[in-house]
Amino acid sequence: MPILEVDDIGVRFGGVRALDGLSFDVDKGQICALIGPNGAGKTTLFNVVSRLYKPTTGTVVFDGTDLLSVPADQIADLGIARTFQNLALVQGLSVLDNVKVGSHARSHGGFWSCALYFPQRAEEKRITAEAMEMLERIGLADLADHPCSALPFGTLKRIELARALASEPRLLMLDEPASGLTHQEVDELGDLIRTTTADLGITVLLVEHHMAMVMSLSEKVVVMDLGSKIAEGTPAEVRDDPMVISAYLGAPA
Amino acid sequence: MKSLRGVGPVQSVLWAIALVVLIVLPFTSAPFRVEQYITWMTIAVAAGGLNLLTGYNGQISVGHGALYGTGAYTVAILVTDAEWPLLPTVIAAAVVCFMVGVIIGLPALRIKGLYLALVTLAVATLFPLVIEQFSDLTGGSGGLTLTSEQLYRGSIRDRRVKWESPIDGLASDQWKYFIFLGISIVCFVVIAAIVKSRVGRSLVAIRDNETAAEVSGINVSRTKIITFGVSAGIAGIGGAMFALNKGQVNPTSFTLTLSIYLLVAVVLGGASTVIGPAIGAVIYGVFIDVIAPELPETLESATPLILGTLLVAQMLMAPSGIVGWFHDLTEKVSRRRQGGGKQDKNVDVTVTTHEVVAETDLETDPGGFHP
Amino acid sequence: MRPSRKRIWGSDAKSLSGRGPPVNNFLEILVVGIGNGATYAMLGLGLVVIYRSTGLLNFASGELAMFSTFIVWTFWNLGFPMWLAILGGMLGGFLIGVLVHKVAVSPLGDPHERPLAVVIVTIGLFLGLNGAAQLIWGTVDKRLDPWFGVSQITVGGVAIAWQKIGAVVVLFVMVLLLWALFKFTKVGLSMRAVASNSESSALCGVSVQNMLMLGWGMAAGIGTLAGVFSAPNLGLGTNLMQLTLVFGFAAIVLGGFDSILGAVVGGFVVGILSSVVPQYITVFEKMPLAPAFILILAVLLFRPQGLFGSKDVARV
Amino acid sequence: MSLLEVRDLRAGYGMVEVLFGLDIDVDEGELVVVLGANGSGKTTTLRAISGMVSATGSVTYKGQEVLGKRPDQLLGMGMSHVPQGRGTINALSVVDNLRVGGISRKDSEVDSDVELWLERFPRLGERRDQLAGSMSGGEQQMLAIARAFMSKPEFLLLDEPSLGLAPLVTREVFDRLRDVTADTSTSVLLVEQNANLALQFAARGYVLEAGEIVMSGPAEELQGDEAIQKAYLGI
Repeated sequence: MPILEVDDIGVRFGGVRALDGLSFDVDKGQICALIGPNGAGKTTLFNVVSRLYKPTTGTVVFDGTDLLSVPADQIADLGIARTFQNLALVQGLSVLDNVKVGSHARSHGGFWSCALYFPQRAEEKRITAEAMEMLERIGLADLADHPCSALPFGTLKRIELARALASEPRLLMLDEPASGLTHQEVDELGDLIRTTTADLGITVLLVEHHMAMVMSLSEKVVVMDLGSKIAEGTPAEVRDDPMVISAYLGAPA
Repeated sequence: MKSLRGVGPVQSVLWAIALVVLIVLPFTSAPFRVEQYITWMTIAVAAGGLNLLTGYNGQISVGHGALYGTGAYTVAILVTDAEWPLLPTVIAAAVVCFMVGVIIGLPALRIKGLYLALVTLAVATLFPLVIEQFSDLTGGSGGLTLTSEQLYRGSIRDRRVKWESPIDGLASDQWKYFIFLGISIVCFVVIAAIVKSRVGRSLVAIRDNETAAEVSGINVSRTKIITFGVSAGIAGIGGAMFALNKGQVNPTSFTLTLSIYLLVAVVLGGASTVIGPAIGAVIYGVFIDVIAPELPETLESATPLILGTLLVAQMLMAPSGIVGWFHDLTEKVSRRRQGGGKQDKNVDVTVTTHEVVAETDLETDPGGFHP
Repeated sequence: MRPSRKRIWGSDAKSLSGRGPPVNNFLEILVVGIGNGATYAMLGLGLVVIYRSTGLLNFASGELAMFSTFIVWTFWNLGFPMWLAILGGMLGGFLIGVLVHKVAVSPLGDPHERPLAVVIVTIGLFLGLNGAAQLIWGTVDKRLDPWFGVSQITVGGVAIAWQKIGAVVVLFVMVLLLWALFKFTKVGLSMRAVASNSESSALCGVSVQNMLMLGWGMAAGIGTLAGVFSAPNLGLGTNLMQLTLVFGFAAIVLGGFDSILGAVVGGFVVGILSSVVPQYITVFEKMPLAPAFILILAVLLFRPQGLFGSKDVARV
Repeated sequence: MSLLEVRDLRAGYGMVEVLFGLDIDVDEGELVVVLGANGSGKTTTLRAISGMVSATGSVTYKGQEVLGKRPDQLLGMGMSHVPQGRGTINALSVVDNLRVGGISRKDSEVDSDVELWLERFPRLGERRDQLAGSMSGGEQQMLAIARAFMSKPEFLLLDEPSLGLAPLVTREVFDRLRDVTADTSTSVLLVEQNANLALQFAARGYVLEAGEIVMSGPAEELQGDEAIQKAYLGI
């Protein structure tokens, strides 16, 4: 049963068509990869689903809810979390606090109750414990109080993943999680994504150039070029698709 | 990264000393000094409120002097015209300023950074003019004296408000000092509670990375507006304390200079640290009220020059303010003490291979901030 | 920084007596507004030049103008002819602007990353220049004669001071020079390139730091003229430009931070509004800035980049 | 001796190291490509060579040590850098962009050279007075390349020209690039993510992974290498 249904999405920037009638479904619990050349519109689609961009046409339905009618800040409440290609971490907060920002959508308390401090204490304790647990899961517990600036790129990528997971999402969108990592780190990250999301029953939408990771991780692959879908199927099907080879993978030399 | 959890031994000692000084101070100073201390407190509170907005949330306001002034006039009018008892007017000032702050903050949804600074600058410039314009209510350029009906020589008359000490041996200025110290501490405890809560995290998230905030489910617009309001409300409490301390208000007290003063206190002490603005306010106060009058006459008019030079120098050399500088220092010291040679080794390996760096980074204890 | 309200808030529009003035009075108030507007536009131009070359708003630009106007006064007081004194003041202002950029602004790094630091440093400069002027020239106001004399001509029953006409003419000459500089010269091209993309400009061999320094110097030089036209009315004191600066800011917010045309139009609109409206609407009597400010808020809400500003400039 | 010799180049931002000792050579007239994924340090490599980030090690150009020199000094020695994301000066017209490209030249032929490059890139010629910011990605990339040539470089550093471009447009950009570098006998150090395409144009290549060179050799050899195919060509 599909949990995310993308239907006929079109996005224009000035005269440029970034997305042009894109449609696909993702089933519940599935890991689905979006691949395609630079500029194919993969990140644009992410930005549509997380309501940072407004599409000119089409609909996005998540678990029965029309996402385009939901304000951007309530996307997280629905259980959608994402990471960014170039990271979106809060430099001025510690590693632990960054992860706790991720749990914003499922915690409570506005200015008034926070100002009085005590009503929030129990919840704050719970969130801290959960965030620490998440950091332990990804092996960064030692860095909890370290400032987020001045950490290696690969570490920051993992912190961002932890931030996204801290919101206990039902749909996790990962934008190039493997970029800038070594081969070994990529393998570790792949295992981490697979086990974590399987444990928690999370659906994953993945944009990635690292083909080895895409092929080993995903159950379904959607190939995009110039803002539209040119193929979809299992990794094996897509790999042998002549159209995919000519547009993206390239003919063997 | 100012630690919110756990206080190191150095910090505990400093807190204890500060507490003792705060208690002893009114007993060892002349009454006019005590009055100056209270003025510093009012500035500290208002700067603390401004810090919430400018330091933590990244919205620059050059107009908080106007909000401080609004708080002061609210108190003056309520006490003099509406005959309110003194302390409830402080709460009223906070509420009024909250609302005014929300209105001033509305443009902040469309504009940010330097643009917002400009709009708030205009607010600061307009404030004394608005006061003079509506002189029926505000007393115009003559100002207002806070009066209440008091028993005087056997009859009830309108007289300037006074702080009668209920405790024997505590002079009225000392009594006033402790009441305002109490209010100030409450304000800073509230600020600290906000800052270390989920709201505090959202403020910083909005400041540093609006996108990250948005996808984490933070309502950016609403948070910005309410922050403006809360910040204004706290600044209003500062202004209310000012009016109650001086017993009179006058438009010349709330010019652009005051707004600048508040901003300087925040930056000097350390923006986005809880206690920084208070330290900044005190240092500025000491400079203006204690040191500057002692300068030889030729140097007296050099005060703004010295201040300006110090400000530029501080921004270039220690942009995170006194508290930030102190944190860096204690961190360095505790690292050296704990790590010994390890720290130096880390610096060396940084340039050899990245795998080692990644590992040592993970092992490195960043200092005394662990729970 | 001891504001004397008389001097700061007084505008010469107020010397005209009576409320609900007759038509001729209206025209005279309008002329006063246009004259003031030209001054605001001049300071606004300085701000635009800095914004266009560095992307910064300079809170100290009023004090820079005040300082260099004192230099003009010093030369004039020594017996130099006014035009030479003004040239000397502009040169002095230019050098101070260059120095300010080199010592205080450029070490800050990318201003867009640290807007608070920019505000604080320019406020520090504001205080510092003010204090320096007090130290050098004292706290008693100096008298600077109007550049174009005190005489006036009467056109259709409306008296117009030559000084006002001079202000408008000088403004237009300046606009023309700036336009030609940005349009036709290699330096102007470099400055525009640096403002749009300093990294690429550096890669093309443009000396970015020199262009930024030039921008600060030019802005300070232009500001001198605003000071020279303000001083005869307001009295040359250390808070000469504090209110003019707010009007100048209002002008460029209205016109758009990056637009020369915007600074001029904005300057005139602000000047006219703040002279005319308080004469008819009593509530604004003591705060001539308010009508302009209300207009600006309205403009910002619907067109955050200002009337003539380009869109990507307003980082909304 | 090579035109450009990079030895043990190390660089980083703040506390984070990005490059860990690179060795790269470019011979005269050669087009050399550095391949690598996002974040592997490609851009930093170019920025370190052209003096935009501080680095240690050694970079000799025409036998002279140039590490620590500013971009404008390098331009004077004939080295020009086309930055990532095209780096057009968006508020200026096409013609003005080209004029800025020639701003360091002292000769009087700048204006006629502008016309020459507008002819060589006809798509730019059609848009001579349009603002650079309003053009399409491919046009901006060509403008950036043409602008770099305005300084009459002998050596070009080119940062990921395919970024954000459709494959067909990328091919057009590369074709143009090959033509003009051949015409002007300019050497090129190219950084690319699109390995498949870049290796068709380059003579030699290096593979950068997390700040280290893990492989290098002639383009055909790299194209045939199994590990490269697996990681970068997806075969």
